[in-house]
Amino acid sequence: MSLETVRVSPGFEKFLPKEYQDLVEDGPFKKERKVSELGSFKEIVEEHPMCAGCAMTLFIRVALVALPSVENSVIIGTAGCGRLVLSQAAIPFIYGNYGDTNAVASGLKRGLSVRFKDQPKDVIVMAGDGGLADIGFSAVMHSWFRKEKFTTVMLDNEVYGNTGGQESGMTQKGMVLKMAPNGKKFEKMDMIGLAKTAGVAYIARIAPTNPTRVGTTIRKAVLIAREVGPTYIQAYTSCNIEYAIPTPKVMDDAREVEKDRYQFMEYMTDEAKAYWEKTEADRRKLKAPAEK
Amino acid sequence: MSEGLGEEVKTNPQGDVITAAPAPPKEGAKKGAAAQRVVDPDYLFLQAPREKTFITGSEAAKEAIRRANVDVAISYPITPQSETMQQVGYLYAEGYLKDYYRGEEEYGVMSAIAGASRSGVRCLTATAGPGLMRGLEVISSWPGGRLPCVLLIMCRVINAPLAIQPDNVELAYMLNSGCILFHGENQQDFYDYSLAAFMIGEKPEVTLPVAVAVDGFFVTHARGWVSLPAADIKLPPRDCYHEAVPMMDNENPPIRISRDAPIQKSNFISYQMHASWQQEIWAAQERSRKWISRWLGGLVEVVNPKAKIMIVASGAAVSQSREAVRQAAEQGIEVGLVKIKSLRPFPTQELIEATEHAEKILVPEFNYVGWLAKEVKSTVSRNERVISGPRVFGGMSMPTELILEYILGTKTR
Amino acid sequence: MKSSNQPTYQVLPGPEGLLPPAAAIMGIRLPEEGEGLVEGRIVNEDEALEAAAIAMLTRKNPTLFPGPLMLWGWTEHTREKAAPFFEVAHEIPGVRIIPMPDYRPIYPKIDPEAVINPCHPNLTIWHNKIEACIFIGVHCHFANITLKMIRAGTNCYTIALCAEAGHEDAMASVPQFSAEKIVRFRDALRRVKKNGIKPLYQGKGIIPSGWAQIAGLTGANISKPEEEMVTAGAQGEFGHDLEKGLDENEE
Amino acid sequence: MGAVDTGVKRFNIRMAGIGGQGVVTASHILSNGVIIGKGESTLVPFFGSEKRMAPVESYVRIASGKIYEIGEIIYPNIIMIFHPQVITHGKSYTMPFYWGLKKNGVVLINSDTPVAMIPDQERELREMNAKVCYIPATKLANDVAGTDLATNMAMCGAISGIIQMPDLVSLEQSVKERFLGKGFVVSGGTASLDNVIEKKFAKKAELVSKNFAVVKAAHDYAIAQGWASWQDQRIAADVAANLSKVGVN
Repeated sequence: MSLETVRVSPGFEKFLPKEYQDLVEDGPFKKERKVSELGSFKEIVEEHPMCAGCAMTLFIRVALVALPSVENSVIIGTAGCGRLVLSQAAIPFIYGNYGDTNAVASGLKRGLSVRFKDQPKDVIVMAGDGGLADIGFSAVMHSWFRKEKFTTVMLDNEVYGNTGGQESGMTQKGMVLKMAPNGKKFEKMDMIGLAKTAGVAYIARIAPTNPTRVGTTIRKAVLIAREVGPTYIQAYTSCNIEYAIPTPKVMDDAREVEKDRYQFMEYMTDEAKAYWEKTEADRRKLKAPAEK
Repeated sequence: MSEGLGEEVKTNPQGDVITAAPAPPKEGAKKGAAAQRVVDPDYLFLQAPREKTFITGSEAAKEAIRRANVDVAISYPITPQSETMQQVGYLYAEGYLKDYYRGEEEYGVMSAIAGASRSGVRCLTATAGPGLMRGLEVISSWPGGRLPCVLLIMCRVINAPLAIQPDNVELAYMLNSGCILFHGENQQDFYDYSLAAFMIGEKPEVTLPVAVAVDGFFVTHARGWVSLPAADIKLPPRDCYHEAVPMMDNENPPIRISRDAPIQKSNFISYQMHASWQQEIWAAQERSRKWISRWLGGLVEVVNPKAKIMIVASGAAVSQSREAVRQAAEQGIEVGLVKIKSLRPFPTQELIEATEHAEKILVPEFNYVGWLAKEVKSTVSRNERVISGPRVFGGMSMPTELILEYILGTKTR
Repeated sequence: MKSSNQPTYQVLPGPEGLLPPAAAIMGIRLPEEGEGLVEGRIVNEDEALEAAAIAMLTRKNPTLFPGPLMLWGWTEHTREKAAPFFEVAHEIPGVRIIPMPDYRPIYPKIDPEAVINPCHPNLTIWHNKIEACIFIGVHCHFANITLKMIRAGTNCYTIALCAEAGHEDAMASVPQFSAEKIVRFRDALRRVKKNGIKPLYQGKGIIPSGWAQIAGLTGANISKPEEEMVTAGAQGEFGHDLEKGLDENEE
Repeated sequence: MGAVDTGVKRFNIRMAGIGGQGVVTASHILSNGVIIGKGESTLVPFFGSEKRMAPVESYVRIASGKIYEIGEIIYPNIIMIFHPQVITHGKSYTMPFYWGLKKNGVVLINSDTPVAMIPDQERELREMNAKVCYIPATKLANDVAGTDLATNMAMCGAISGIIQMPDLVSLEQSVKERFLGKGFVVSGGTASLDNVIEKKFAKKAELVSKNFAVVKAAHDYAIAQGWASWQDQRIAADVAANLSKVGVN
């Protein structure tokens, strides 16, 4: 049903601007696209105003390719750099109030579940560290405790980038930033530990050094959220402006930080593990005859 | 946002009208929900035969929700609202609603309502006083989001020191939120306004949230006569693809929806888009007048229209004024009354017409700031005729004798 | 309130000023089924259709703005409307079709010949010197904010053919606009021509607009734009220069 | 267009007692009895915590016509005192206990003997031309039903004897509905009190009949005292008092 919304009404094809024609003909709708194909098809992200060389932008582009069902997904963001890209994507994007993402997602997901009983709808929150760990903290934690079935992706640049570089709860201790003139006084918040405590079904920590792995992580998180419970991805997406990372060095920084304190880490509850193993087995079974 | 009660307290603070023990859903109750049939709103509001019952305001709200075909309700306790959303919870347990939960606090609840409304379902919440204040950031964003949800408000003190008593100063904040705002006088209004709110807000040319306020305790916890139609009829479901904006369900075009478009360009014309957007919200309010008139019998009710002294009031102050009108009549003084049902949209023209002849216009209110008096003064001509009072606040009752003193001119402030 | 008396406010082509009021606030009421609005007055449907037809035939650079609910064939109902839409287009000599495919704030700049956007609709109106246009298939909220901005800053005669309750801020509007009513509008175009309205432009066919269309992707019967069309519209009537404002992304 | 009734009989009652006496229950029974008798009545229970032995207030409006106004009654014309300690120990939210009483009103006090008041209070009551009635409600409850828990029933019976609303038949029905149910909603605290009462009475029906016997005994007591004649003398005076209060005649 939902693919009908990317079907052009008869006769209007030639009147659509080229970017829309490309999206219809060569986007990820008619054919599932892989992360490795990036660059060879029309992405759902249109031109955007993000800084050149921004790691967050790369992460979001990859994440959007990896969505298991882009035509059944809705993304929720809040104030922050990320929404500048997300609002340009061919996917419904809710840009609400400050720190409301996980509460909005709870209501949205429940409403969609009421309306579409046979068609899973994937709700994905993509917001910054400030939006999720600081101002949106209560809504995030409660959505986890309530076991709301959607994915939360933290675009962790360890700073309030969009307001000009203030300390956030996810900033490393000791960092000198705006509003932390003598350096941050307390540790980076352990959102992953909190997610475990709250019973989040799938948790991952990741840096954008390996696009394929970003893709599989996103896919896994969205599918587990669909069937099992809340999922959380904490992604290191550096701010090259506020942390003065030279544009060509952005990926070097990502690799360094990954090695130092942002190693890839995955955690699943038993229920999530059982579901994922079954899903993978089913997929292999489905694929098997075709490979013969 | 509820009060902690001492351990020794065995009863609810409001006396024994409150239900303390949950009534387990009765067998066969599910049948009640399943047996409901959809009827035309005109039939449900205007034509269906009704029977009188003597119930509390909270129960009246419950009866409205029972017939409202609500999909999702989200609750959070706060006195004196809790009773209502508990009752809605029982309705959910009985199958009248499809989803229901207790949210984390009002900011979270109002946000979740925003999410649910964007998904295309009919949704409801309720709050009171401090809870409304906490949720106000989100509530003020609902109209711009064109979210036709329904919010019930049971007015309560918001100022320090903390108190649970009725005082409706919170409506002063709601007046500028962009939400449609009704102010019910009694239990009957709470039923009628709450039910009609869904249909008015969901009209395509309106597509706005509707808040239905009553004064806490006076209406919520006291019993009054309410005429109800049969329980086996309900409103048609929300028709979300016939509203002012697309749904965020990825089932309707356009595929690129940033419905709450951030203002991304820095020139006057993109700010003008925001300006035009705001104008559109207030224009949508204007379009609701037709439906308020049709289903609630107008934005005002006028008693003794020719009287030289006119009272203008909303909410519980209307009840007090009716008794003052009666007492004045006993003394041979004719006093008229304009009951304002809808604060937003405001009945500007109606009020001008109803008070044009009056020599004195009294505005009794249950709040310190006198927000209604300010509205009235900025609406009527020769506004030196307006006496802003009497007013009580902090949960006090308004003795009808006080209004009488204003009528007789023995008191003016 | 009974609105038996027609309000004094008139909804006329602008430019009306920086921030004109919403017509609804000025007392303009929406028409019922079978009626239409012309410049804020309730008239019968045929009268409204004819007023719209005359504007599209006699004003400069008439343009159709199909919105998402027209462009995307997401329901049978939408797809049904496509054929009569083009029949209407072919009755208006020199018409352009410029879509409004979505409502996002397009970044970094729009191609005003290819697209119209509710965040800054006047860029398209000004650039193409459009003096009559029809919005069809635009969600009411976005249509309304767009119509007000156009009335504020341009001299464009706006027509809203609405599937719902209609639009006070358009100079002409007809509610409940079904496929059948699109056909009625085509007939109205034919009728006014037969009754002596002389179209401003000659010939038949849709003027290409936007690089996609101009690049030959269109199979439409292209008639060369007349000289007059390119220079149409007195310069002074088109609003304001763009100004630089605050940091665009700060929140 | 709405209409306003005039010329209705109207009693605004303030009840004061102490937690556990069933003051709020009494207001329900009285109010519901009036409605059963085709009158109009509304009640406002005191919005506060009802701890055992703490002061409790409840307000009932009774009328032969429509009642519009809401909220606590600040200027009652009838005050019911369920326990002498309200006066003697100041267990009251209203001090003195008759504050706000309109001229020519009634004060019904549960006490076997007149309560000793300070001279000023006696004088003020006299100046207000208040009719003070003492009813041995607790004694009647013990004598007739064998429990002081029926004190509130005696108070209901006595007041109906004084103001003739509700009539005894309606009041009996109201007592039945209170104990046999008709969707009567009670608080947890009240429910546990009911259990105590039920232990004392073997059967619910007996409970109703004993309670009503107390109601009737108190009603008859009030009639025997001639308190009912208060009405004839007072209604006109009451209206006059209202007029003087607002300063016109």
